[in-house]
Amino acid sequence: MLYFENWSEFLAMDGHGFYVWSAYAVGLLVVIYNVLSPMMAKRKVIASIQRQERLAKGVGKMSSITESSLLQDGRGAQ
Amino acid sequence: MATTEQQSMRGGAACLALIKRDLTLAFRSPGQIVNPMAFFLMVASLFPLGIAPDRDVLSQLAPGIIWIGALLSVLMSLDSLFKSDQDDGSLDQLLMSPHPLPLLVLAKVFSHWLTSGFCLTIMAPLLAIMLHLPADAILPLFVTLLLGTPVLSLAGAIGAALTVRIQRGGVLLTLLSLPLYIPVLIFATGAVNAAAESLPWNGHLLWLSVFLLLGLCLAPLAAAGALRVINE
Amino acid sequence: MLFHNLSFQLSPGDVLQIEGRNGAGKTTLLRIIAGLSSHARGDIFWNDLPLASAYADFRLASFFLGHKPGVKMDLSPLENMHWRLQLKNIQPVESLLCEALEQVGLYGYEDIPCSHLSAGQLRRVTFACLIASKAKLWILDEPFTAIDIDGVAWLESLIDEHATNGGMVLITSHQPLSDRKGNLRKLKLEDFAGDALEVFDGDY
Amino acid sequence: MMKWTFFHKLGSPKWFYDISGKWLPWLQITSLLSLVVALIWGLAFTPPDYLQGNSYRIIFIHVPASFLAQAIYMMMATAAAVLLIWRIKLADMALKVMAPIGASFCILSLATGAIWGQPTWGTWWVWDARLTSMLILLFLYIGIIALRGAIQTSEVAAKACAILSLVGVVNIPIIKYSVNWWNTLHQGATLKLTEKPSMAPEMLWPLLLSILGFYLFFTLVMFLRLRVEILSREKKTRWVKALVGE
Repeated sequence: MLYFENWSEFLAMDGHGFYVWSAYAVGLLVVIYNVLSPMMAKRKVIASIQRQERLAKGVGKMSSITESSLLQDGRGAQ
Repeated sequence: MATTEQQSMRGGAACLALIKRDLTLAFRSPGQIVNPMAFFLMVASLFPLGIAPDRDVLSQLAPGIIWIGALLSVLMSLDSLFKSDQDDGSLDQLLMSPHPLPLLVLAKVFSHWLTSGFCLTIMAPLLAIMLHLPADAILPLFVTLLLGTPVLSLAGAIGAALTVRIQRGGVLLTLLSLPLYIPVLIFATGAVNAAAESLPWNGHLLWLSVFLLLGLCLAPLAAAGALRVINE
Repeated sequence: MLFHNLSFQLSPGDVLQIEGRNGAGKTTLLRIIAGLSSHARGDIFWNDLPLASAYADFRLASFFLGHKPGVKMDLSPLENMHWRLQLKNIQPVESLLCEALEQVGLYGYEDIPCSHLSAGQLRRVTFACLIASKAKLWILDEPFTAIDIDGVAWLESLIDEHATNGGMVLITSHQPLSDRKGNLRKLKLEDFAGDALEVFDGDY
Repeated sequence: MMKWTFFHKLGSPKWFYDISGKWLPWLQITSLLSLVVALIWGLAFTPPDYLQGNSYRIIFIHVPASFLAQAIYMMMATAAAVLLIWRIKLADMALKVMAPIGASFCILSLATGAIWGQPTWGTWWVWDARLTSMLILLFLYIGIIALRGAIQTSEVAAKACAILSLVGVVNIPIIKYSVNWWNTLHQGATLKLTEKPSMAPEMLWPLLLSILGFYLFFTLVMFLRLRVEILSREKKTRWVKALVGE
């Protein structure tokens, strides 16, 4: 069933290999972009919500100095 | 205070007033009319300098040059369609008028067409001669421009309405209107090219008039909807 | 949420002054009532018809005066009034227009391009449109800006006169209005303030 | 306004968040599986095309990407209509989220089309009717994304983009027809890029599987983005704070 005998012929695809593989490379790039960008956006949103929560909770108890250090950690954690 | 019993709604009078207002405004500041025409002339005279001055090259490119020049100059003058009203607050009055907004938008687009598209159409035969367009293609050029430029104004009005509150909205306006311009460009230049090779070109005209009718019905509705949404 | 569960009734002869600090949402409220903005949840009725179905009559009978004068700079006051009144479905009569302009103190300025007029005079052109439009409901957003002292007094008397012949006025202003005719009501937006400073979210 | 409660419940962001949470794992597995199988099958197991040789294998990405680019725009138009008629906020989130995905597939379709043009016609870009209308579709996508970015208040931006996508969707058939007409006029019927129905069955099956894989992948990515959009828009609500707050 396998059309190509060996690996090197599969890569070369008798001359058209470059085009086929570059097309698939672009395809891979688009897939990666579409998978990665929501993940990064999700991390950013969660970080901002957590910071919003910490600010809301933190304002009551902690003094401002520790709170600002918390802010730094919040940003560092991103 | 006479209570307003069922007054006869004089939408037409309001449109005429709007058109009269826009035309007087255009003539009060001549730049509004002369700018598109000057731009059109400049674009048309750049091409021979950029490509080649000899006859056969130019005569083949002439329809495309003239039509793209007209399209760009209409686009350039579209920016001020709603923006001037937005800046001095008269757009709110337009929205607060009892008359249907699409009708008023149609009036504004008509006056914009008169001051831009129509003048370009009048100028085009002159440029056609300048670009060695074959003689029997000048009439089709004039007719396609006459039918096509209103569609440019109508389709552009939607983009203008969407970008009315965006400061540097010029480029975005072009980006939004171009896809709507492409069919008109294709059929118009197709007609002129067909006429240049003395082939029948009435089929293209039919399509152009289809676009015109489609634009006349749908564009004011979309532009009015956009204006209401943008001004919330 | 700028404000919530706010409601009031305006009947002929009423003058309602909406007060609030900057950013309390005065202009937003006026634009919602005028039908220019549809952010709100809740209903507005005009002659006990939901506004959504009575737009034409509502706009025939109302006049919205915003922050910007709504006047074309290159045109003269007369020309401006022509198109403004036509928009309100009123056939402008030359003598009436001149009379309205005279009433607002712009006698002699009828044919001068508005670009030569001062900000106060521009607002007077809008007042002339207001008078000539014979609208029942006046929605005035900070009408007193750029108006001199006697102008303010004149405008107050105009509002009272409009209210006594059965008109309604909705006005936002920082200046305390003198309650001569006893039909002035005040509405402080702070009593209805929402929790977060965000234009209240639209529908579902 | 429609008052069917189930319809509005369908539109509630929280309900969608929970439902999509359950579907995510299944989507991930099925889309990964179908994509990998389809591409391996198409790349390694099908015989080359008698005319184009092996370069036709690009079809297994080009066709699904083109299908998806157009299908996504249609979905955006329906979301726009739902937003304007029933004012369901979820529809606006979907509209905002689908635009970049559609644009990325549009670019993929253009890139693979151009790459495929090189071995078959010897030039990178060929003004073939399908490639040109795909280019114009890309303009429409960029227009929507740019308009979304240009307007600050999200309520106004939502409705503006809805109107623009509806105007765009009316325009797509017109563009298709006029580009086809223009293309046939100028070059005569150049070799169409893809003659799907007349393909040999052993080429057709991997293609169909690849199309299915792409659609599943699209749904997966859209759910992912939509969930993030819901979190960011509903960050003031209790359920989001509870969900994220710990």
